[in-house]
Amino acid sequence: AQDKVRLLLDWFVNPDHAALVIAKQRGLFTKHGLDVELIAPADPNAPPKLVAAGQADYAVSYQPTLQMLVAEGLPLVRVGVLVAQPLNSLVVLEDGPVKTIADFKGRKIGYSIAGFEEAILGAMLEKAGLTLKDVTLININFALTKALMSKQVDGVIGAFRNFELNDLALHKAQGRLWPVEANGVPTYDELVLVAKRETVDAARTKKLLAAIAEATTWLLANPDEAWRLFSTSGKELDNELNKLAWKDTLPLLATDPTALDRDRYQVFADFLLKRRLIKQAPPLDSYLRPIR
Amino acid sequence: MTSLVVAPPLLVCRAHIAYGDRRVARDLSLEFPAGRTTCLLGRSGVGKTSLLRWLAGLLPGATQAQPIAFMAQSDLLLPWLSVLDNVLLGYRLRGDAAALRSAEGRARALLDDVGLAGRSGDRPDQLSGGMRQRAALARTLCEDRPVVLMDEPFAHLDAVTRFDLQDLAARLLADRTVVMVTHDPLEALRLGHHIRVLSGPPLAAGEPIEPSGPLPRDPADAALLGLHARLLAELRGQPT
Amino acid sequence: MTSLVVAPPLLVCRAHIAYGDRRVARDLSLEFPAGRTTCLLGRSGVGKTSLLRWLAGLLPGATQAQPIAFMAQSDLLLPWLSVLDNVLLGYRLRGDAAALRSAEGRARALLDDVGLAGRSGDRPDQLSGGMRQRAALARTLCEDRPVVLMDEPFAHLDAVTRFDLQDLAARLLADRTVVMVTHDPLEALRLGHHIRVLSGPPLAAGEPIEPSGPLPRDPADAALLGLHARLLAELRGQPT
Amino acid sequence: MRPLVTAVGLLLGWEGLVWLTGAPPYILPPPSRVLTVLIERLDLLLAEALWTAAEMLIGLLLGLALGAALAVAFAASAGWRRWALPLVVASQAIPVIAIAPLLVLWLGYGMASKVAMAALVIFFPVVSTLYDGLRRTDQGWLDLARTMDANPRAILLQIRLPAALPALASGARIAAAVAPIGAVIGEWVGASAGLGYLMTLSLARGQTPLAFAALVVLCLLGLALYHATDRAARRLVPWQSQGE
Amino acid sequence: MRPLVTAVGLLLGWEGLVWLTGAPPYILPPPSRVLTVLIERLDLLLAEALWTAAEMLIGLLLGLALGAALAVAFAASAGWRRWALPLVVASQAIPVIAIAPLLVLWLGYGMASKVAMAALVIFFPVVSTLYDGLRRTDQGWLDLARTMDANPRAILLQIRLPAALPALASGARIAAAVAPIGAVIGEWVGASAGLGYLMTLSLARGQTPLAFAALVVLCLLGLALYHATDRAARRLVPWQSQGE
Ligand SMILES: Nc1ncnc2c1ncn2[C@@H]1O[C@H](COP(=O)(O)OP(=O)(O)OP(=O)(O)O)[C@@H](O)[C@H]1O
Ligand SMILES: Nc1ncnc2c1ncn2[C@@H]1O[C@H](COP(=O)(O)OP(=O)(O)OP(=O)(O)O)[C@@H](O)[C@H]1O
Ligand SMILES: [Mg+2]
Ligand SMILES: [Mg+2]
Repeated sequence: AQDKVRLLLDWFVNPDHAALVIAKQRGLFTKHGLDVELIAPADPNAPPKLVAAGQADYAVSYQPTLQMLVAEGLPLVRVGVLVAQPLNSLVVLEDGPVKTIADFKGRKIGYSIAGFEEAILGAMLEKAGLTLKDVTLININFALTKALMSKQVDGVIGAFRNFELNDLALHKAQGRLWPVEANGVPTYDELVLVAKRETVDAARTKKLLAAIAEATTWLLANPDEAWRLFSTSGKELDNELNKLAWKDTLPLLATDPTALDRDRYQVFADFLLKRRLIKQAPPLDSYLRPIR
Repeated sequence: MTSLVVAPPLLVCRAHIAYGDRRVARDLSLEFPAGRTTCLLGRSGVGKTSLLRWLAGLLPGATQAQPIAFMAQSDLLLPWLSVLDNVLLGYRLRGDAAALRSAEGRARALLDDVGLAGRSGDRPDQLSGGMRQRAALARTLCEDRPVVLMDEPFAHLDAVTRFDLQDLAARLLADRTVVMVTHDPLEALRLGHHIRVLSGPPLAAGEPIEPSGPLPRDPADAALLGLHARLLAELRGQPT
Repeated sequence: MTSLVVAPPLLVCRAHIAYGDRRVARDLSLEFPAGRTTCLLGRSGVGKTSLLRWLAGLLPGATQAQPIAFMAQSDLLLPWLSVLDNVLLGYRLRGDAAALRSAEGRARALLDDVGLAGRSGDRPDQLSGGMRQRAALARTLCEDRPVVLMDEPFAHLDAVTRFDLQDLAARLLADRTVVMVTHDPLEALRLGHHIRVLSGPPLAAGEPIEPSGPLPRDPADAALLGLHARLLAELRGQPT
Repeated sequence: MRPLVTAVGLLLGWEGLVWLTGAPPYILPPPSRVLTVLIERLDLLLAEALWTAAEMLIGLLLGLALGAALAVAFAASAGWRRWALPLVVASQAIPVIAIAPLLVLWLGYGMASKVAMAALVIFFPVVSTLYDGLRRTDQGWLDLARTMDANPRAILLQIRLPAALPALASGARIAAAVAPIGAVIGEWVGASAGLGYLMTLSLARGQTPLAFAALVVLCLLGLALYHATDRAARRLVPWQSQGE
Repeated sequence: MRPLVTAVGLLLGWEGLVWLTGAPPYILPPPSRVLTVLIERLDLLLAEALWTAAEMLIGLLLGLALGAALAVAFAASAGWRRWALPLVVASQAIPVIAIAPLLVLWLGYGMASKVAMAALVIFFPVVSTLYDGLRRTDQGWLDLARTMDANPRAILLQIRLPAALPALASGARIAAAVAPIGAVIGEWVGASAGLGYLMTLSLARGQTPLAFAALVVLCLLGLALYHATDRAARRLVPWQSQGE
C-alpha cells in the first residue's frame, strides 16, 4: 500500500517547486512507496503552522521563517532543502536614479514582509553607510514590479532573483539587482522542507528526499522535457514568466536535498538575534534533523 | 354558534392610564355587566380607545383575564394573507388544526354575511376601506369569544350596510359581554343594553342609560329619540 | 381666507377605472358644478374612493387640471413631523418660504378650530384616531385650494365634534368646488348643494338631489327628513 | 438589448478611465486587451468560474439559512441576543488571515472551509436586516395577536416574520452582492481552483489582463446572482409595491 | 456590569473551544495567553488601534455619505440607476488584490488609499438598504404629495427620505459592523501601521498571541462602533418603536 503524504507548498505552484512537481509527474514518489498530495495555500505563513498542528506531514517554508517560528515555540524541524541559497534581493530599475545602494539616501523602498525584510534592508543599507532612517519604507504588499514600474518606489526588497527581473523584462523594463547575501546579510536556505518535531518519520522522509533528489537530477539533465512536463501539470503554469523563470531557477535547485550546513543556521540565528527578530536562539539540534 | 363559556362581567378597578406625562384616567372604576352589550360614547380624544385597550390587557398594569375578541379602530388586516386567512387569523395563531378546519366554514359564512363572499381570496390591499372594515368585523365575530371589545366597528360603512351589520352583530353577540365604542348615538341606542357617555380628562363615565326593548332596537322609536337628545347633550358636556 | 382663483367645475368625461381585471367604472361621465359642494353617497365598495382619486388625477389615464386639496380615507399624517408641520406639509413641499411663513398663522388658527390647539407640537402617534382625522382635516383646509376633495372626512368624530367641524368646513369651503364622500345621509343633507348617490358596478351616479337652503342646513328641518328617507331608499337600491 | 448597451457603455467608460488616468496596462489593462484574453481563454475562465459560482451559491444559501435562523433566535430570545449578538458583530471584524488556519484545522482543505469562509461574509447582512425588521413590527398587529392568545412562537412566525420579509429581501440583496467576494476570500483559505485563485496567480505572474478577465467574469457572476436574488426578493413580498 | 459578565462568558467559551477542538496555541491561542499579551503590549496595541480606529471612522463617515448620496441618486434618476447601479454591485466583487495597485497609483501610499478601500467595503450596505427603503414609500403619502403639487425633488427629500430612515439605520448598522474589516483590508493596500498590519506582522513571526490580542482589540473597536451607530440609528427614527 502507498504511504499517504500531504505536502503543503509555500505558495501557488511555481518553478521553485520544480523538483516536487516533476517527482510527482514522473511517478518518482510512487516508486518510493509514497502517495504525495501537493497543496497550494495563498498565505505563505500558514503551512508551517498547519504542519505543526498535524494538518499536513511536510511544508515548504523559508529558513528565516522557520527560525522565527521555532523561536516562538512551534514544534518544527527542518528535514530537507529545495533551494540552498537566498533568492531574495534588492531590485531597482536599470534606468532609474539609483546606481549603488548608497544612492538610496532620501528615497523610497518597497517591502512586503514586515519585520524580516526591514531587517535585511537595514543590514544592506548599513553596509553601504546608510541607515533605515535615511530611506522611506513603504509596504507594497507583494506588488513588486507594479510599484517599481509605476515609479511609486525607487527600489524593492523581497524580489526573487529568478522571477522579478524576468517579470520586468516581460514588461520591457530592465532591472538592476543586489543579492542580499553579497551585501551584508548572512547566507541562508531560501526553501526548506519542514515537519513536525514529535511525529517526523525518518524512514519516510528519507524516501521523500530520495525521490526529490532523483527528480532534480533528471530535470537538470532534461530541462526542456521537464519544462513540458511541469507546464502541463497544472493550470496556468504555461506562461512566459514561468518559462523564463524556469531557466533561471534550475541552477538554483539543491541537487542534494538532504544537505545541511549547520553553521549557516548558527550565523543566521545570530543575525536574527542582533536584528531583534527573535528574543533567544533555540539550540540548533532542536530544529535541525539531518536525514541520512 | 353559541359559545360554551358563560360570559363574565368586566371590571375596571382603580385603573390608572397614562402615556408618559399625559394622564388619561386616574383611579377609574367601572363595571361592564356580564352577557350585555355596553356602548361607549365620548368626545374625540377622551380615552375610549385607551379604556378598550385597558380592558383587552394591552396597557401596562392591565391584565387580560378571559378570552376576548378585540376589534381595533384600524382594521389591522395582514397584507400577506388573503381575506379568508385574515378572518381565520386567531385560529391560525393558536395553531389548533382541528379548530382551524372547523372554523373555516363559519368564516366563509361570515364573509358572506358581511358581503364579501366573492372576495375571500383577495389580498386586503385590493379592498375598499369599508370592505376592509367588514373583513375585520368578520374576523372579530369569527373568534367566537365570550367577551368582545369593538372600537368604532362600523365607522366606514354606508348607512344601509351599517344597518344590516348592526343586526348581524346584535344576533351573533347576544349573551356575550360586549363593549362597543361608537360615535353614532343612534347606533348606541340600537345596539346597547347600556350606554355610557365618557367625559374627561380625567376619564369618567356618566350614569348608565338603559333604553328598554330587545336588541336591535328600532331607531324610529319615539322613546329612543328622547334619549338621543339626552346623549347629545351629555356629549356636549351639559348633562340633562 | 378667500382664494383668489375662481373655483372651476370638475368634469369626468367617459372615464374608465379598473384595477387589473376588476372594472370599477366604464364610460363614466359626470359633472361637479363650480363653486358648489357635491356630496357623494354610495354602498361600500361601489367606487367612491376610486372616483375621488380619479378626480385628483391619481389614477392611470386621469389628469389633475387645477390645484386641489385632497383628503384621503386614511389620515396620511407623516409620523416624523409634528402636527403643525403636518398641517403645513403642502407649503413645505412646495418650498416657497414666504408662503410657508404666512401660512403658519392660519395653520395654528385651524388647529385651534379643530380643537388641537394644545397639540400642535405632538407627533401624530401621540394622537387618538379622531384627533388624527382632525389634523388631516386642518391640513386639507390649510391648503386653501379652489377645488377640495374629501373622502369620509368626519368618519372618526363624535357627533358633537362632527357637527362643529361640519360648520367649520361649510364656512371655509364656501364658493369652492368641493366633492365630499360621506356615509352619513344627514351629513350630506347638511353640507351638500348637490347630493348624488352612486351605484354600481359599473359605477353610475343617480340624479342630483338639491335640497334648498343655505349651508350648513339644519338637520332638524322637516323637508330634509323626507330627503333622508329618499337617500336611504336610493342607497338600498330602490329609487323612489 | 439594454444590457448590451450598458455593457458597451461601461467598456467605453473603462477605456476612457485608462486613457484619462494613464494607468499602465500592467496595473489597469485596457478593456480591448482584457476582452481579447477573455475570448482566448474562455474555456479556462468558465471552468474556474464554475468553481467560484458553486462556492457563491452554496455560501449564499448557507448564509441565508444561518442568517435567518440567527435573526429569528435574536428576536425570540434575550439570551441569544445578549450572548450571541456581540459574537456575530465581532465575527465581521475577523480577517481571513487569522481564521484560515483554524478553518483548515476544523474543516480540512476541501470545499467546506471555503464555503464556511464565504458564508461568514455573506450571513451578516441577512441577520442584521432581518433582525431589524423583526423588531419593527407594527404594534397594532402584535396587540391583536396577543388578544388572540397567540404564543410568542406563533407571533414570531406568523406575524413578525412575514412582516419582516421586505427587510429580509433587503438583506438578501446585499448578501448576493457580497457573495462573489465571499467566495474569493474563501478561496484564499487554500484553493487550487476558482476565479480568485486564478486572479491571485495571474497577478503574481504579471498576467494582469488575464486577472482582469477573471475579474470581469466574477463581476458578471455577481451581477447575475444579484439580479436573480432581486427578482426572488420581489416575489417574496408581492403585497408591497416596489418601484423600479 | 452586564458587558463584563458577557465578556467573561465569552472568554470561558473561547477557552472551552480551545480545549474541545485541541487547537494548538500557534493557531488558536488560549484566551489566558492572549490576555497576558494584551496587557503586556497594551501601549503598542493602543497605538496601532488609533490608526485603525481613524481609518474605520473616516471610512464609515465617507461610506455613509457616499452611500446615502448614491442611493438618493438611484431613487431620483433612472439614468443613474441604469448606468451606476451595475457598477456599484460589481464593485463589491472586486478583491483588494486587484484594486490595490490602482488605488496606490491614484492616491499614493498615504491614508487616502486605505480610507478609499475601507469606504468601498462600507458604502454598499448603505446604498442598498437606503435605496430599498426609498422605493418602498407608502403610496398614500406619494399620492398626497402629488396632489400638493410637490416636485419630485421635494417628494424625495421630504417624504421618501425620512420614510426610508429606518432602512438607512439598518444599513448603517451593517456598515458599522463591517467597518473594522474595511479598515484592515484598507491596510492591506500597503500600510506600516494599524491593527491589520500588526496582525499580519505577528502572524508572520509566529507571534500568534499578539495577533489575536490585536484581533480582540479590533473586535472591541468594532463592537463599540456598532453600538454607537445603533444608538445614533435609534435616535434617527424616534417615531418608530424598536424592541431591544
Ligand atoms: N388597489 C386595488 N386593487 C384592486 N382592487 C381595488 C383596489 N382599490 C380598490 N379596489 C376595488 O375597487 C372597488 C371600488 O373601491 P373603492 O375604494 O373605490 O370603494 P369605495 O366606494 O370607496 O368603498 P368604501 O365605502 O368601502 O370606502 C372595490 O371593489 C375594491 O375592491
Ligand atoms: N401612544 C400614545 N402616546 C401618547 N399619548 C397618547 C397615545 N395614545 C393616545 N394618547 C392620548 O391619550 C388620550 C386618549 O386617547 P384615545 O385614543 O384613548 O382617545 P379616544 O377616546 O379613543 O379618541 P377618538 O375618538 O379620537 O378615537 C388622547 O389625548 C391621546 O392624545
Ligand atoms: Mg379611539
Ligand atoms: Mg372609500
